[in-house]
This record gives sequence, C-alpha cells and structure tokens, in this order.
Amino acid sequence: MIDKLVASPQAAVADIPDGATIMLSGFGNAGMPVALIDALIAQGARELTIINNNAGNGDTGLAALMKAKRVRKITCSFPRQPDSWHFDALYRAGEIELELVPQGTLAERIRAAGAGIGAFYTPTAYGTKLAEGKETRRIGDRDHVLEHPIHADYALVKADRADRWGNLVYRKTARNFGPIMAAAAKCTVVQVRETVELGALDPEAIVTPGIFVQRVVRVH
Amino acid sequence: MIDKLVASPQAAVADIPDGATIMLSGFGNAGMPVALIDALIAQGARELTIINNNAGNGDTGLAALMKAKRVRKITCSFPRQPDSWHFDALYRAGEIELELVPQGTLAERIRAAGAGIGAFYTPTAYGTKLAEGKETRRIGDRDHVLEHPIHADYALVKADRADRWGNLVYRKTARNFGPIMAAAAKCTVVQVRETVELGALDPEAIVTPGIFVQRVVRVH
Amino acid sequence: MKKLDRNQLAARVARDIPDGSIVNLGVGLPTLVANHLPAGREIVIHSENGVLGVGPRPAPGEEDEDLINAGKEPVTLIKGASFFHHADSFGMIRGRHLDFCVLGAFQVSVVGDLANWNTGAPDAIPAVGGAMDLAVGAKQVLVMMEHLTKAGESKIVERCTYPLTGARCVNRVYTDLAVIDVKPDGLHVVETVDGLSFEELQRLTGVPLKRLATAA
Amino acid sequence: MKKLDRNQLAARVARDIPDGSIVNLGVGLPTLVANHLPAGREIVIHSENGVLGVGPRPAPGEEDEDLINAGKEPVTLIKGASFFHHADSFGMIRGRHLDFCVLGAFQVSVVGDLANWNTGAPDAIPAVGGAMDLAVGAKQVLVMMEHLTKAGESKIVERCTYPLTGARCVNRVYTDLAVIDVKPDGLHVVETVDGLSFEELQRLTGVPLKRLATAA
Repeated sequence: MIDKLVASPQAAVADIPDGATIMLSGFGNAGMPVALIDALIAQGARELTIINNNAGNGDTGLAALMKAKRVRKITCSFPRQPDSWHFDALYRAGEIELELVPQGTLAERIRAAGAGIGAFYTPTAYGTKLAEGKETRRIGDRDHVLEHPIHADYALVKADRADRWGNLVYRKTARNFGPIMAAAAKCTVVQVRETVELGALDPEAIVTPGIFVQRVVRVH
Repeated sequence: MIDKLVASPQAAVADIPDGATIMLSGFGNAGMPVALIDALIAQGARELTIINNNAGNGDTGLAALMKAKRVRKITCSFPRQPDSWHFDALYRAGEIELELVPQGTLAERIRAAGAGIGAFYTPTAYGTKLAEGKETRRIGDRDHVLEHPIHADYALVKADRADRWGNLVYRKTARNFGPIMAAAAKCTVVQVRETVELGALDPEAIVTPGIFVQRVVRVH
Repeated sequence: MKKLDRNQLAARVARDIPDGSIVNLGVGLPTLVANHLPAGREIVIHSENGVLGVGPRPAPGEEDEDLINAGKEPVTLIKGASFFHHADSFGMIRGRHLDFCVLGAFQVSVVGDLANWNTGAPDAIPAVGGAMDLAVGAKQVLVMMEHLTKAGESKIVERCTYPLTGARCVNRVYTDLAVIDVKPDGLHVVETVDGLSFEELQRLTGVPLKRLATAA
Repeated sequence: MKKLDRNQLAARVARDIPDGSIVNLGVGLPTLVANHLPAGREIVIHSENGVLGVGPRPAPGEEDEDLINAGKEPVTLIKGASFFHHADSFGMIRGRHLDFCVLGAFQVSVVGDLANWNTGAPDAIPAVGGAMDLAVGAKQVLVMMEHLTKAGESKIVERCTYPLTGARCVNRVYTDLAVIDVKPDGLHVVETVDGLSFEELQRLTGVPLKRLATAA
C-alpha cells in the first residue's frame, strides 16, 4: 500500500543532511511551508542551498532559517524587500552567496529539472548582466541564453489538500512554485491543511499527481 | 467585452488559408476535433501541414482530411495503425511528407512553442535514426539532442466545456495534446460540448486559460 | 506646463489599453493603471505569480493571504479568472501571449533599451523579479515613469548607464510630460502635456525627438 | 523445457514489480502484465496519453471513448487517479519519475541497446510513439519478448541490426526462456525456465552469458 502520510513536520524533515539543496515553495508568504521550515530549523541542518523566489520576509519561515545562519547560498529572483532584513544583513556581511535569476528563468529551470530537459534556450536576460558569461545563440530572429536545470535534494512545499498517494491541490496564488518544485526534487515533502481519502480529489483537478511527492504532513 | 463564441464550425475555420500549418488535438480519436476537421474539409484549404500524434484512423476526422488529399505534410509520432489506410496509401504513393518525432519530443516541442523557449536539449532519441543530423551535446553524464519548437498558424482543439473568455476544461484522457497545442498556435479554435457562463468554471480547475484561445464553437 | 501626477499618468496609460486586452502591470507605479481602466472595457489583468483575472483590492478585513499579486498585495478575482503555476505563468509571458505589460523604469534609451532593475550602486542588493521576462515577452512593452530625475536629468537617454533589463524591448514611453513611441527610426513624440511645446520637451530630453503630425 | 506462454511471461514480469511502484506498460504484450499484478500490491499504472492510475478494462457496454490507454483501448480508473496533458505526461517519463517501464522488443544487445520500433524494412511505415522517451526515462527499463525469432535466431544480440530505440537503456530482459540482467560487465542469467540448463540457454542465445549464483 502506498501511504505517504507522515506523523509530524519533525519526522518529515528528520533526514535532511548538512549541505543539502532545498527548494522552498512560495511567493513571499503565500505558499511558504512555514511548519516544515520551523521543523528544519529545529532539526539543525546547516550549510544549506535554498531555492525560493525571495529571500525571506520578516522574521518567520525562510527569514527565520536565514537568521539561524543555516543558509550558505540562495538562488532566487527577488531578494530585496522592505522586510528582508535578515537576508540583507547576511548579504552585506558577505555571509551568504546569492545567485540571482530572472523569475521566469528560475521557474523554467526548475521545470526543466522535473521534466528531464538537459538545458534550454530562453530570450530572457539576453544582453544583460544576468546573462554574462553564459552561452548564447541566435535562433530565428531572436538572441537566446542557454540555461540549465535546477535540481534539488528536497523540496518543501505547501499545498492545501492531499491524499495518501500525495496527490495535491493548492489554494489560489499559493500554488506558484509548488508543482514545479515537487517535480524537481529527489524527495518532496508537503505540508497540507487537510488530508482526504484516496479518491476524494477530482482526477481532472489534481494539480500535482502523487508521483512527484514522497511525504505528506498535515499541519494544524 | 470578450466574447470568443463563434456560431458554427464553418465560421470558425473560414479563414484558414492554403498552406497553413495546423495542429489537431487528440490521441487516436480521443480529443480529436472532428466537427472542426469536417468544416475544414468542406472549406477546401489545401497543402496543409498537420501536427497530430497520429495520422488518422478509419475514415473520419484526420483520416477524412487525408483522404481528401488536403495534407502535404504530417508531423506525428505514430502514423502506422491497423486502420490508418488513408495515410498508408498516400505515404506509399509518395504523396505525403512524414516527419516522425518521438511522442515526448513532439509534446515538448509544442510546449516550447507556447512557452517561448528557443530550443531545448533532450536525452530522447540520442543515438537513434530520429536524431540523425541533429546537433547533440553531452550534459552531465547524459547525451542529448537539440530540438526546436513547433509553432502553428492554427490549432483545432476539442475540449469539454468553455466560457466566453475561452477558458477550457477537458474530459479524461481526451485532454492529451489540447492544452499545449492551444498555447502553440497563433489562432486556437476550440470545439466544446458545452458552453457555460463566465465564472461557472472553477478557477482552480481551469486547464487552459482563455489567453490561449481565440475562438470557441459549441458542437451539438 | 501641467505635469501629470501619478494618477493622471496612470489614467493616460489606461486610456490606451483596448477592450479585451490581457495586461500585466509591474510592481509599483504601473499597478495604479488598474484603478483607471475606462468603464465598459473588459480587460484581463495577469499577475506573474499565477493568476489571470485579478480584481480590485479587497475591502479591509477581507484580505486572503493566499490571493496576492506580484507586488504581494492582497487582491480579488473577477469572473473568468484562473490559477496556474509559475512555469505556466512565465510561459504565457515568454511565449508572447500578453498583449501589454506596463513597467516602471530608471532609464529608456533611444533604441528602446530598458533599465529598471538595478542602479548599479555597489552596495545595492540586486533584485530582478519578473522584469526581464516581461521585457522580452509581452507583445507591447509600455513604460511609465517621470520624465526627469530629481536632479532634472532626462530618463530618456542615448545609452542606458544603469544595467539593462532588456535590449530594444520598449514600444512606448508614458511620462509626466509626454507620450513617446520608440520606432526603428527613432523616438516619435505622440503628445505632450498642456502647455509644453515640442521644442521645450526636446530641450528637456536631450536626445533627438521626432515630431508626429498628431503631436501637440 | 517448458517455455512460458504470454500470460506466464506477463505473470513472471508482474512478480518483480514491488508494492507502491509506478509503472508504464508498453503497447501490446507488456499490457498483459496488468492482468497479473500480485494481489495485495498497490501499483500505479501510468499511460503516456495523460493518466496515472489506470484500472482494468471496462465491462462491455461501459467503454468511454475519452478514457483510453496508450494502446487506444478502453480502460477504467482506480481511486487516486489523475489526468494531465501530454507535455506533463512525458515530463514524468523523461524526468525519471516512473519506477519501471515494460517494453516489447525486436532485439536487445549485450550492452542494453534496445530496438523495438522499426524493422528497417524499406517499405515499412515507421512509427515510434513513446518508446524512445520511455527507454531513456524510466528508472528501470524491463523488456519482455520471445527469446528467439520465428526462424530460431536469438533476439539477444551482440549488436542490434534493427534501428535503435535507445542506447544502453535496458536493465532486465524477460523472455519465454529466461530472465537476464544487463550489467556493465555483461549479461547475467537470473533464472531459466524449468528444464532449460544454463548451457542450453547459452547455446540458443549465442552471445556470452554469465551464470548468477541463483541461476537454475
């Protein structure tokens, strides 16, 4: 029997080692898996490489992970925000590495990892600082930049509902990076508001099929 | 006001010119837009390039378009079937050009067109006849083939329900190529079983947002 | 002359968005355009965090933290809205499915280069978001900005001194002084604000401008 | 010796699919594996035309033309099933998310090259479908085929003479005579059918085989 339900956030992230590459779903706070991140902070893994659209807001979630100095490197599109003070301080102190990626290229690189694409050409960022040093190619009448997939050891994802196979549906714009990160990581851990019986999710409306999910935790 | 509803299949395909490149949704008969194809046959456009997974079954739909000798070239993954006699006859007579593409590469090339990707590297078909003459590259420990997007002038798609914006939901495995073809064509024409009021489709469960659709016809 | 204020500028941009358009409004100033879309037009707002059909700000107390726009502000939906994931959202952008995007800018060059993400200051924390994708992706890239810097220098320049967001990507610039089209043969002034002559605009802007038949 | 018939072969393959696996069954012979999955195992069948959780054939009269498998046969769903479009479906395959695929074959070479889509006959109409994607994508590629051609020649060969589906992609071969693993150092015989000695299998196969400790 397939049963991906795990008892607690602690159990769900217990095996994440130092140095792991971890995708965190969310766009700002919408879709951020705060309970899993809190468990990760308590668990103590260090020297992490994080992939997220942002670099943390306020003092919770990713920002708290930053504050605890567990992050060696972050790959994101938009670190600078009015309340990104923990990232800002680490960055200014030279204590964190930043890989800045245009948001659509970030999303497509994550998607490429999940879909087994070796690399792709995108017109985004051609002729800009963010394409410096990258291979380029003219295709048709447009210049393109070669971009490579971003794989991860773990994805920590927030969804709305799940069944024991790990089939997921999301809620509104909290969907954002969840589906593509779930597919791009070796081990995808999902926190959900509600777990439902197998068969209760409409097959036409499942957004992430369970094939992409390894662990599900209900968070109260 | 946005109103993409068109009165008839005839009106929906009236402007398709000779020589057009047309994507047809469907995998075998599931999802094939037969009413739109019938209207296209009656309309008379010739020298068409067709993109479909197959090359027609029996005597209806794409097979009927073949039989009427309107197809100059077909790009597909699986033309040979027990009942693909119209294609078989044309192919053996040298009256149709065939571009054979592995099914996943076909899907990804269509998806790339809709998503503005200039080209991509895939491991599929490396070292086979279907990659002959194509650029290759070793990425990591795998060899890849460079593949380019497939764009189309028109996509004729079958969906289940639509609203006046062209938001679509499909039915079961009839979904197949519909969503990616809708995004890859300059003009996407959709036949549906039912049209519904704007707002009647669940925003969480819309599969093809209306941005990818130009015309919708209800077929009885 | 009567410079446009922020809301007048937003209204001026909004006037040019036709019925039926699909539009992405950049974070900051461009977001104001949504408040000025002319009545009677059905315009679909795309937000790159995965929604088509963004509606107005919710009433106080009705905010939903799972329903936000690219500026991370609470929004609502209009009928016909749909959700999708980030790769699909940027596929829409990069695949040239958006009719318009409206972006703010630090500088626009005479060939339509856009600089809007980074001043290049050595201590600045860089952040790009979706700007580079929008700049290459939308069918029409509209820029809205003040015409002059606080120091009185033109933000329309011969060559951008700030790092580029995109090369040769801007189609039209709306400023508090004028509307200017970027064309292969140069910058065409579509209109100027009341009381501002073409000559005076030319003097303030520095780079060569062309006078359209319709220019004020 | 007792050659396996089609159903016995399918049952032999099915025995090796563990509980919880996600499996794609190729068109034709491999489809039979679904009928022999051991009771008590929850195994999810993927069909590349956009469904996970394929169930048995529907009762006569209950077929739904919109619910078919990759062989275009009517199927049903099991609880937990989901639908997705073709690019997502092949993303699952290419992205190495399937635990197993089971494919038929014309030939398998000693290094695991697979030929199963085209005999190379000049008048044949070529058709590849999803075979090349499955061959490079599944974590484990299992082949099921008759050991010998009708002319009595081994389908396990030094080098494929038919056009390849994929290079060095096969992990294990199930035939009506034996189960053989393809490993970096060669072909290892896991088992033979009752009454067939390793030496006789070696003689029939031609290419060098290694004897596993567990081989019959």
